[in-house]
Parts: sequence; structure tokens; C-alpha cells
Amino acid sequence: MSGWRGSLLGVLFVASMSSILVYAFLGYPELGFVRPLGEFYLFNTYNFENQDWWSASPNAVTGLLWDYRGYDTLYETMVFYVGIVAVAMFFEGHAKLTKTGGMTVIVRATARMVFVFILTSAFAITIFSIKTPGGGFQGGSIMAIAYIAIIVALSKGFLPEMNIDLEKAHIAKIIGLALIAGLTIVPVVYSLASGSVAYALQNQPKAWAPFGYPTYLGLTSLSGGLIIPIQLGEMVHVGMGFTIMFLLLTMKERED
Amino acid sequence: MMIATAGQLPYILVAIMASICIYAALFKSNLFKKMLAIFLLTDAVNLLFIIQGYRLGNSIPPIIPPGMDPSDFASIAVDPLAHYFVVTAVVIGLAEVATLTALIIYTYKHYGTIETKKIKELRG
Amino acid sequence: MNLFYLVLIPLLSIPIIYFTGARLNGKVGYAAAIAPLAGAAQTALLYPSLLAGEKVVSEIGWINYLGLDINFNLSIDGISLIYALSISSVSAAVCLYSVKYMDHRISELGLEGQERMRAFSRFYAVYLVFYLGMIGAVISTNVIQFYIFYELILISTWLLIHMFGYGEKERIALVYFIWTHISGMLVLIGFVYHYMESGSISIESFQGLSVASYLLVAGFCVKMAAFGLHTWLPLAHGEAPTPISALLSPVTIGIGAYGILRMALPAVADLSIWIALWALVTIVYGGLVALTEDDMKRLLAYSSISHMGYMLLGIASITYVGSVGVVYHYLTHAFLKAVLFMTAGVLMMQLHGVRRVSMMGGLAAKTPVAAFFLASGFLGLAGFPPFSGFNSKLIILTGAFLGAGDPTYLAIVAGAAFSSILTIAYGAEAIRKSMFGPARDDLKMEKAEVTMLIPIAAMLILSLVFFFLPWLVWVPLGG
Amino acid sequence: MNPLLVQAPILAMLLTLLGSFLCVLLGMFAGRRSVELLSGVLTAATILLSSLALINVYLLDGPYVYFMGGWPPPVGIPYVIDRFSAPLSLVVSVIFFATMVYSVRYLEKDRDVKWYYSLRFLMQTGMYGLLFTGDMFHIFVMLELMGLSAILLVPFRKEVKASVEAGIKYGIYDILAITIYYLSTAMIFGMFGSMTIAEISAKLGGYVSPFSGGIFADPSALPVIVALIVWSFAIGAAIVPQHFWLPDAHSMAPSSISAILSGLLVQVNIAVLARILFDGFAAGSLPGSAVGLQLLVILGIASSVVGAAFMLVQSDIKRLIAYSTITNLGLITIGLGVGTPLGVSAAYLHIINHAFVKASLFMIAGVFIHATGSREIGALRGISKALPGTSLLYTLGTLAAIGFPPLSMFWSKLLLLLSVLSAGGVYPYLVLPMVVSIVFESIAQIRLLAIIYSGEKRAVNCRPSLPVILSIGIMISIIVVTGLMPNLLFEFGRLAAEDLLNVSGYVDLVLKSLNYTAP
Repeated sequence: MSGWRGSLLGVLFVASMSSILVYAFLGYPELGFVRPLGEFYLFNTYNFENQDWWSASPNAVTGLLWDYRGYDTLYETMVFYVGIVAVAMFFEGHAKLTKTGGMTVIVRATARMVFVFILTSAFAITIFSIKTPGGGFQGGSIMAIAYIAIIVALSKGFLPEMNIDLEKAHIAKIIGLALIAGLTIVPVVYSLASGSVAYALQNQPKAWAPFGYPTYLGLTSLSGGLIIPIQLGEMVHVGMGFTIMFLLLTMKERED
Repeated sequence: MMIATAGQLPYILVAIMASICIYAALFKSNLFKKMLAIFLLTDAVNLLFIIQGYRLGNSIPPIIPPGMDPSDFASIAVDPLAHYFVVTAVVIGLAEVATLTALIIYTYKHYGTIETKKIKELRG
Repeated sequence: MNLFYLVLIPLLSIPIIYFTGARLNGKVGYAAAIAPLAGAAQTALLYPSLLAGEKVVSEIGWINYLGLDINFNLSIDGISLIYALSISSVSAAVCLYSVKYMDHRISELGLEGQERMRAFSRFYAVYLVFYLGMIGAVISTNVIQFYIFYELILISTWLLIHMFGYGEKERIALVYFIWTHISGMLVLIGFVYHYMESGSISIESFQGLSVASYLLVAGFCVKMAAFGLHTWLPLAHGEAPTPISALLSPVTIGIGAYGILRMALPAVADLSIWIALWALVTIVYGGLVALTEDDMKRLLAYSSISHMGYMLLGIASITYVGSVGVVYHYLTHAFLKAVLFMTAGVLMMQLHGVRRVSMMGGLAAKTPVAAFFLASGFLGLAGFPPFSGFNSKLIILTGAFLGAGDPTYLAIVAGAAFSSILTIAYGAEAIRKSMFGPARDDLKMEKAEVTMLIPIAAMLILSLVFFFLPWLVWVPLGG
Repeated sequence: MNPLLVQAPILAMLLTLLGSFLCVLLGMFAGRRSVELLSGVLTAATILLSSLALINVYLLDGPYVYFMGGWPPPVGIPYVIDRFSAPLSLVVSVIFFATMVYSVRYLEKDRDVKWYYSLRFLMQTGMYGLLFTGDMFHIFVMLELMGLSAILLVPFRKEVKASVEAGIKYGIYDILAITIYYLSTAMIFGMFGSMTIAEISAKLGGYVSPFSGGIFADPSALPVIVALIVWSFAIGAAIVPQHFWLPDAHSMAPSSISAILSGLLVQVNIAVLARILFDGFAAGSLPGSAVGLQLLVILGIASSVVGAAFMLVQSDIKRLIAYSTITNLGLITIGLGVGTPLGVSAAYLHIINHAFVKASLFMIAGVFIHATGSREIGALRGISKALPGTSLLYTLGTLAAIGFPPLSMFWSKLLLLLSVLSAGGVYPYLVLPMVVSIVFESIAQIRLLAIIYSGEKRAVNCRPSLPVILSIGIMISIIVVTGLMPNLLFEFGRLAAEDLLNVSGYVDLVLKSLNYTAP
């Protein structure tokens, strides 16, 4: 399909397809209002009067992510895991990282400082995600940047010095996943053990399902039940996943 | 005959963008362009979600400020559900890109090209 | 008497034969013959109650779904009895006959050692599936059951032709499969359509005229190889291993007539004169081609087409006498055509695979027994007493004359009656060419196996029995 | 209610989830035997759990809804375990177990099996999720999970050129299909303000939800949304004219994966489509969404005839079986499109029967390919004399595939014909293309069988080991047994169609079975 025929086909296809879609959209309401279900989440997400319906998270999106529609997010995380597997499956078996060394003390110290700084901000974004914008995925992306920055700035040879290699990254990633899966399964196990009603990934107790994770860490600091630990798990998973992808995609092939 | 009003124009933008992306994904012969088209289609849909969850006027993000009454908050914040869908779809989109990129790189390794017209070991 | 033994004995024999057959070498054929022999014995034992006018039924439930009440009931009435009797007796005879024949055929195929043993067990296991299909089809009480057995016939004969046939056996087997499968699908659609209209799947419920009946007629006519739908038959029956031809040609394709008699008579009544004309064309065409055919087995196959035409004529008459004639002719044709095919097989073995009639000559002196069998078979088919072919053809033609309303129809029937001469012609021609005339010196002749001749004689004797005792046929049919 | 029975399907999902990353961990430290052991144990456990769920749904408590995170719909995600989804989930478990046993020896020469088992587990999770879920957006996530793992498993032997090509082809089209589905979810969100399938049909019937209100857009857009959904699933389920990726992907994947792709993945797509159309859009009663059913019938006819016609000219055994899948999917979609209880139950039974038949055919094809070292049909000449047992199993599988009575697929094909004939209108004429496709398919299959049974005995590279034969034997015996006892099968089909077509019952089950007061 070359030349004008291709263009004509393109124009025809786009014109007909978009007019069909526009026809569908003509019946849609004008923009600018929030549908009742959205208002429901906004109203209930941190509403002390109605604790049957709350998610104990002032950030409604975070509440949706790991409470109201947590089961979606669980498998969204697994989809991301498939993405990592894709890269690992195709590009694994390459040379292992070897320490090349030879950096000056100043460079090493600066790298460590920057590294720790970025990691800290990743943790902060994850942990405070119930009150501010952020979350496990965002924190994980930033965490990966800590490693990627080191690779870009100081070459991959520096990573072993920071005790990073692929195997450890995999293990850390799996620990993160195991944390998420474990928190998902706990209510189910509780239900099996006690015979009471509890649902997978249940966060706060409800009138019809009494099981719940503690809302507060200690006395006052809000944990959102399972939200913060599960976000930490996701952060590790995502951060390590991105690091693995980046390491594998930038490595040279082994000669064999 | 219904006429689109000004408040519906973003829908039309989405419709055109989605159509172009579907066309490109189906008919472009470069694998990478196909992948980009699919990714842009995801973005068109994300846009559709966001515009449907947007609130006109003095809207605030869906994070309840300390001390605000929930019913006040519910009447001014934007739709968290639309944001939630977009956040999820973005992560999924990343996984798609990782998968397809890995496959495209391997296709290039095997065939030395990413033009679908030149890759025809299989008859389809 | 429980009819399930008719199905159960072959069903149980199949795995036994398949898994233990390799140890017994060729002798496994004798073990395999137990099932059809038992079937023949049981059908013979059913005679008293059938003669008393009873109908034997055995019932068992199977499926009940959406008003689709599928029982696994079996029943035998007059028609079924005659059919079951001819199926089981011919199958038993052919099974005994094939012990030696397959020994020879498998050697011809070049199978040695373990392969050879396995070929025997495979042949007889599939043979029993074939037998099971035929006997099951004629004692079924509902169409699902009938269709299951009908398809069993197809698949087993396909395998037999495919594995043990002659010539381009694989291609021919495929052609055979395609034709017969199309027949099966037509029949199945007819059944489904009938169920839609009447809500019943019992074979007895096929009384009224509907689209289903036409579909059934079309499907069964493919099976009967009526003119135009016959192209597969000479190929398949010519190239099948001879014992299988001896079963396929008379016994299997006649089940098409059974199907029409039971389920599609209204459509035939509607098209009576056209079907009679079709039958006449089939008779004449089959006879004429048989007259010019040189290959012994093909000649017999075309003769089968011609005789299916007679059965179609009897069906087209829509008279009671005609139907009796059809069933009678099925029985006769089964015995006599089996005699002919088996004799042809014996000759092929004796002559190292020579099948062309023109290559034979003066065999009467060398192998008088085979010559006698061949002559009696052809005479019987042509309708000479003292073979049952005389009775059956007479009854069919009587029925057809009775059913003929207008002069055109009468002319058709007269033409069919006159066409009997064709049978005599090709029979006489074949006998003249092969048995008489100058003996050919280039033909090496083996001695015939006596064990192969006994089943042929048995078939011939049965044909005699049914000539002298015609009431054995017509009393169960309600005469 | 016994909590174990209630939690069983979810536990099966979570076990496969755990398996997916524990496999990788074990693969890195303990070697492949332990990975195989873990996969075997976990897949066996899923069979147990799915049967528990099935028993619960059929004999004890009846259909029920599992509220993920304890949230009633539309706030949270409901999982509907009813008589439509529970039997299919057992089929998924059984086929995954059989292919698991099969792959232990089948993949002996491959490296990095930990990724293989891990992705298999994720695909299984995705299938459970798709079968049970009652939420449109969750379907999107699960489609991605199932689709991406399948896309990666097709080029698992990445050294093979053509398998990578098949993988990228499948990847592009499947992900495009899922993204089109994502577009339709956004449109549904705009129209209904909720993603729960049950609320869509309820709102179309005038229901106003205490959580999500009524309808926000003109329902005249409904046909467009339905058409988009049908289009996306038609790509995912390889219905003509979007079938071209299937023969490549299904023939180039390792046979254990082809068995799953061909036997389960496309059928799960169809099952989800049925759920959305019938329970979500009330396609049986609503003229606006009936367009989906008409589309299905038209596409189904094209699929069945084109697939069968292409079967006649194939020279590669796995491509032949893959085209047979397209044919049978066409028949299934015709049954669904007819939309009567008989048609839906016939389609449902055909899904189940076809799953077992097609999976076993692909598994045996894998044995043949290993034994002969070639995928060409001609290379199979004489294989029956070298591998008589396997050939016997293959014969049974083929006979079932061509609808030979009384094997299981005969019954579903019979019911499909029956349903088309009894539907009235122009539907009875559909018998003609259906019969054409059935006859074509049987000719192609019998031709293959004929080649297997002809020729001299040939030498083979290897003989199938006991686990391989055992796993195939399980499948074939299921085919034979269900064929001989169709009563049981019919009962499953009838009840599944009842649950699927009873829209108000479904809506009540999802929206009203949890006892709460709305805020």
C-alpha cells in the first residue's frame, strides 16, 4: 500500500472511525462535573463519621489504589512484573557485573550521598502517599532513578561496589512482591482460621466483614491499614524492576 | 441531528486521536511505529478518563486537606476514580512497552529489520 | 431375550482382540468370529417370538436433556430381524473367510514380525467395530443411536480400506470418507430438522412428510450409491480388501434402504415416479457398466449399484409387497454378493492377484469349485431358482407393478423387469470369459484353501434355505 | 457458609500468584526440579480448590459473589462465582495441570524454565480473574495479565526466528485489541459512571444506584460501544477477519503453550465477551445492544467457513490444528449470537469440549514433532507404526474434533445445529455454512489421520515418556467419558446458560446479596 492509495485509505479510515466515535460522544454530557461514584469516594475516603465505608487515607486516589479497588492494583503490579520478566527472559544470560573499581574517594562519597538522598525521597514519597500525592509506583520509579543515575554517572562497574547485582535485585523485587501477596492473603487466612467473614485484601473493618488492619501506627500516626506496607512492597518491586530492565537493556551481549 | 457543544469538543479531540492511533497500529508497517501508536491510543483513552473526571470551577486535587468537612471536599475535588484508572493504565502501558520493546529488539536481531513487509517467514 | 448382547459382545471383544490379538497371530480371526456368530445365533433364536408377531425390546435410559429424551433402547421387529440376521451371518462367514485371506494380504503388504502380528489385531478389532456399527444401526430405536452406529461404520470401513486396501488405497479411502461423510451430515441435518418439527427423536416418529424426509432420502441415496451419487462406490468396493468388499457391497450400502424404509417413506411417496425412474436409470447404468467392466471386483461393485436400483424401485412402489421385496432382496443380495466377492477373492489368491476377467480363462477345469460358486452366485442374482434371488426379485417387481399407477410408471417398472436380462448378461459374460474358453498357460494356479471355501458354501446354502422357506421372511414382516 | 468453600476460587488465584514469583526464586537458587515440583503441587492444589468451588456452587450454597476487599459493587470489585464461571475455572485448572505434567519432559532441553513456569502461573491467574470478575476495568487488567504472559510464552524459544516473529505479531494485535477495549471502558465510565457489569444492565433498565446514580449519556451511543467491545474481543479471540495472528502464534509456541492458547485463552475471551454482552448489556432483550449478537453471528459464519477452508491446504500439523480452532470458535460465536438458551448452552459446552480436545491434539502434535523432528504433515507418514499408543490417542482426539459420536464434541455440535434450527427467522439457513465447515474440517482432519496411518514404519528420534502419555491420557479419557455421559455435560450447559441469560438474577446477585445500608 504505497503512495496516494495508502493516504486515501488512511484518510477514509480515520474519517469514518472518528465520525462513528464522535456520533457516540454526541450524546455525552458536557464536561465539568464529577459523577456520583467519584463523589462517593471523595466523601467517604477519610470520613470519621462513617467508618464502615472509609479507607483511612486522606488521599482518595491512594485509597482507591490499595483499598476500594486494591485487587485491580495487585494485578496491575503483576502486569508490571510481566514486563520485567519480558526483559529478563530475553536479555538474561549476559555477562555478570564485574567490579572495575578505580574511582576516587571523592567520587565514591558523592555518589553515595546522592544515592542516599534520592532513596530517601523515594521512601518519603511512598510513605506519605496517603496524605500527599505519590505512591508505591512513583516511589519505585524514583528509587530506580537512584540506581540509574549511578549507572549513567559512574558506569555499571560501580554498582558492585554498592552491593548491587542482578540476582540481589531479583531477590529484593520478589521480597517486595511477597510482601504484597502476603498482605493480600492474611485476611483470607484469618477467615479460614476463625470462620468469620473476611475478604482478600481487606483493609478496614466493616459491619459486614469485621476483619481489619490497624488504622494507626502507634497511637496517632496514620497508617491507612495495609496501605503503607503494601506501598513499600510495591516501591521495592518497581524500583528493582526498573533497575533490572535498565541494567539488562544497556548491557553488552556476552560473546558466546 | 445533535450538534456538539463547546463542552464536548475535547471528546472530538479524543475521537480523532484514537482513530489515527488505531489506523497507525493497523496499517503502518514499522513495528516501532505500531507500538507507539498503541501507546498513544492508551494516552488518548487516559485523556478521555481525565476530561470526564474533571470539575469546572475552583477544583482541588482529590486529597482531603486537614480539617475540611468531607461533604465540602466532595463538592469541589476532582474525580479520584478517573485518576485511579489512569494511574493503573500508565503502569500497564509501561509493561506493554517493555514487552514489545524486548520483542522488537529480538526481531531486529533475527531479521535485521523491523519493517513488517520484510519479515515474512510466516504466512499469516 | 436381552438385545444388549448383540451390542455388548462385539463391544467387549474389540479391546480384547486389539490388545491380545498380536499373540495369536492370524488365528485371532477365529476369536473375532465369536461376536458375529453369537449375533447370528441370537437373531436366529429370536425367530419364534417374531413369528408369533411380537416385537422384542430392551430398554435402558441414557440422556434426558431439554426434552431430548435419548434412551439406549434396542428393539427388533420384522425388518430389523432380517437385517440383523443377514448382517451377523455374512459378517461371521466373512470373518472366518478372512483368516486365510488376510494372512495372504498382510504378507502382500510386506509386513513382517511384530508389525504383522499387530496388523492382524488391528484388522480384526476394526472389523468388529464395523460389525458393531452395522448391527447397532438396524436395532436402534432413536436417531441419535442410529447416527452413532452409522458413523462407526464409516470410520471403521475408512480405516480398513486405508490400511489394507489395494491400489491407491489412501486416496480412495479419503474419497470414500468424504462422500459417506456428506451422506452422514445430510442424514444428521435431517434428524435435527425432524426433531425441530416434531419434538421427537424416536425412529418410529418419522411418519409425516417434511423437509427432513427429503434430506434423509438424499443422504441415504448417497449411501445406496444411486446413479449420480455412485462415483465413490466402484473405487471403494473395488479397492477394499476383498472380505471388506464382501461386507461393504451388499450389507453396508443396503442399510441406506433400511433408513429410507424406516424414516423417509413419505418423501419417497411424494416423489414416487421420479424415484422409480431414478431406480431404473441406476439399474440400467450399473448393469451396462458391469457388462463392459473387465476388473472382477469392479464388475461386482457395479452389479451392486444395479441391485441397489432394484431395492430403490421396491421402495418407490410404496406398497407393502414392495417393502417385503426390498428386505428380501437385501437378504438375498447380501448372501449372493458375499458369495461372489469371496469367490473373487479366492481366485485372486489362487492367481496371485490377477483380477482382470480377460486374463483368466478355462478356470472351470482347474478349479471347479470356484467356478461352481461363481456361476451359482450370478444365477442367483439374476433370479434363477433355486436361489432366493428368484423370490426377492419376483416380490419386488410384483410390488412395483402393484404400486404403479399410470402408464408411464408402468413403463418404468416394465423396463426394470426387462433389465433383469442385464444381470444375466454380465454374469454369463464374466463366467464365460473366466471359466470357459481356452485355458491360459501363463497363469500359475495355486490350490484353493478349503477353509475359505466353507464360508462361501454356507452363504450359498443360506440362500437356498431362503428360497425354500420364504415364510421365514414374510411372516416376521407381518404377512 | 464454610469459609474454605467461599474462599476456594480466590485462594486458587492467590496460589498461582504466589507461584509466579516463588518459581523465579526457586529457579535462581534450587534448580529446575524444585521449580517443577512447586508448579506441580500448586497446579494440583488449584484443581482441588476449583472443584471445591464447583461443588459449593452446584450442590451447597449456589452462586455467590465475593467482594474484593470487602467492598460491595460498584464501590469495589465483585467476583461472581456462579454456574457459568465455576465449571470453566475447573477446566482451566485441569488443563493447566495436564500441560504442567506434560512440560516437565517436553521442555527438558530448554534453559530458563523458571520464566516459563512463572508466566504460566500468571496466565492462569488472568484466566481465573477474567472468568469470575464482574467489573469492566478489572477485565482490562486481567486481559493484560493473560495477554502479556501469553505473548511472552509464544517466543519462549527465542532462538527460533519464526517464533519471535509470531510473538511480535501476536503481541501487536493482542495489545491493540486490549487497548481498544480500554477505550470502550472509558466510554462506559462516561455513560454509566460505574464499571460494574451488573450496574450497566440495571441502569439500562432504569435503575438508579445509591452509589453511582443513573445514566449520564444518551444510550443511542450503546451500539458503538458494543461494537467496539465485540471488535476488541474478536481480535483477541481470532475471529475472521482478524484471525491472521492465531495460526502463527499457536503453531510457533511450544506445544504445551499452544495447548493452553488454543484450548483456553481464546475461549476465555469468548466467555468474557458473553458475560459482558448478556449480563452487562442485556443483549438478549435490548435492541440497542443486540447488534453485538448479530455481529457475532456474521463473524462466526465467516470464521467457521474460512477456518475450515484454510485447514484443507495446510502442510504443517500445528497450523492445521490452529485453523481448526478458528473454525470451532466460529461455531461457538454462532451459538452465542443466536442467543437462545439452547444456543448459549451449546456454545458453552462447545467451549468446554473444544478446550480438552484442542489441548490434547496440540500436546500430541508436540510428541509427534519431537519424534520426527519436523512439523510437516508428510513427515508423519508411518508414525502410527512407530508410536502406536500415541497414534491411538491422536485418533480419538481427531475423531472427537470432527464430531464423531459419541465423543464429547459430537454432542455440542449437535446442540449447535439444533439451536440454529430452532432459533427461527433466518437462522435455520445458517445450518448450510455450518455443515460446510464441519465437512471441510473433517476432511482435513481425516487426511491428516490417513497420513499417520499410512506408509512404512519409520525411525523416530525419541519416544514419549510416561508423564507425557499420562497427561494426554487424562485429557483423552475426559473426552471419552464426557462423551459417554453427556447427561452430566448437558446439565452443566443448561445451568450455565440459565445463569448467563438470567440478567435480573445476575443483577440481584451482584447488587443485593451483601447486607448493608448505603451511606
